[in-house]
Amino acid sequence: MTALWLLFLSLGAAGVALCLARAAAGPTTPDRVVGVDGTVTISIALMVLLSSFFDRQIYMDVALVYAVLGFIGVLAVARYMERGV
Amino acid sequence: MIYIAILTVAMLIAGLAAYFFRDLIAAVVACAAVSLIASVLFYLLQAPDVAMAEAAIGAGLTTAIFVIAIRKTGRYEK
Amino acid sequence: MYIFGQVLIGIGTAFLFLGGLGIFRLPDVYNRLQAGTKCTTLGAFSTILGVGFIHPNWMLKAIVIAVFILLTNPISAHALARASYKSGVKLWDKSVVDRCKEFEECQEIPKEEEG
Amino acid sequence: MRAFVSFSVLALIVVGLALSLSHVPFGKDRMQVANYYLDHGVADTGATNLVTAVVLNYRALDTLGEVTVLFIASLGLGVFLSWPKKKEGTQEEGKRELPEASLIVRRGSQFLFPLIILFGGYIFLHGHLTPGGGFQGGSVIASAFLLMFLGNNAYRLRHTPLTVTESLAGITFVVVGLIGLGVGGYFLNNFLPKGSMFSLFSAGVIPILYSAIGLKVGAELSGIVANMFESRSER
Repeated sequence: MTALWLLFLSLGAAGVALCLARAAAGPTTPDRVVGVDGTVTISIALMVLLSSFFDRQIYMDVALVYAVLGFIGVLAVARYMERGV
Repeated sequence: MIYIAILTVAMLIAGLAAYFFRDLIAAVVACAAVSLIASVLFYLLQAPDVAMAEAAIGAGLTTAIFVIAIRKTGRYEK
Repeated sequence: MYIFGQVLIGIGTAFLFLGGLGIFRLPDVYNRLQAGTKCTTLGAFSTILGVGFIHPNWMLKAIVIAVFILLTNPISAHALARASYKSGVKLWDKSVVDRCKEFEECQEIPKEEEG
Repeated sequence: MRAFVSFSVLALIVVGLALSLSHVPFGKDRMQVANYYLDHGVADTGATNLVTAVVLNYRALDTLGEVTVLFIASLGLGVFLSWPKKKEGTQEEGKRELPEASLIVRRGSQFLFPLIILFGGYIFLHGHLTPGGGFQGGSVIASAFLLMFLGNNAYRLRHTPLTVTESLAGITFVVVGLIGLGVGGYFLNNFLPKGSMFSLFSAGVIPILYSAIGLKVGAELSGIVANMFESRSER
């Protein structure tokens, strides 16, 4: 059973690593933003999964904060790039 | 435990990237990545209060304030 | 219920991994955005609902998180795609169709006829 | 040359930290105060979240200091950004038309704004039960105003209600502390009943204090965001 959970967590962590690699390597700035945005979304799912792993419901609140606020930074950079801020 | 070590190294790399980028918008994105990884680290070390504060401030407010400051000065570092 | 939740989590994490792979491997910004939005949204949605099925008491908070992801992710992806198109990021060489350019050309034709 | 100097300073700091930290025993339990809080915290304060118990009961005076620091920072930024401009003409030239955000961003920000405000209120009202509290809830509320500024170019925030909210919240904090001084003999004494655990109205004065801090921090950070955005088009 624990092996299955480790498999799930490792799959998610591999996704985070690939997104961070794109954020480090991306040729243009939007590429980096896409990488960080993907990292945020995958991290939310991993946080919820880890709160199930630790068996603490209150840890889901951090994931909730990221789900609510994670897009505002991306929106700010996007509005800068279309000269809108 | 190994995840914590890997995340710390990734955070160091992101911080160094924020130092070396000439394009300041890319540096802001690197700062956002540092904040995200710090929040995940606090979460893994079982400090949800600190992780939540880092998430609430680092996700939106600092990025936007940096972006407005760059808008008022200039995008590329000389 | 427990098995169903685990199946959902398995599907979700597989999609999360595929989304990360797509962000890393696809050729230009717009393709990467497609992978980074659709795949990771579905993956996160499925994973969170799976956790909600495993612990039925947590279902309400899980649904709230999933709904917020569903509301906020498309907004940021749309804004980013529009901004990168406007700031002049090129499409991939082998891209077949550019609807945004076609739309602008359509907007221009009636003006010429009127003038 | 500058890079060399900065790297040598960084290396000095790293070596000093490593040398000073190498004497500390790693992983041993030397935290007597923390152990006291862990053992007696819930019984003393009635707050299930021990961080809240420390921040608002054992160390509440420090929290008042933190809020004051944030207030001074907000005040300084406001004074700095509303500095009188040098010439009238250049200001008019510097202003140019900002492109409006797309329909999805505009409607999405207007739809999400009340939900995010509600979520911030949830965070600071449940500060004694779940992770989070006044500072986090205030930042979430300020992020909601930031979202409105990002999505709508014509959006303006009136500063008078913000100032009134901030002042009232600060006064509430101090008045609750003074009532504690009058009733129990020391500043910020918990004079309300602790109530039953895991319910919203428990832990005495902690929900009132955290609501005051949440409103105050939210108003201050919203004021900072509004100042930054209103001075953006003048270069």
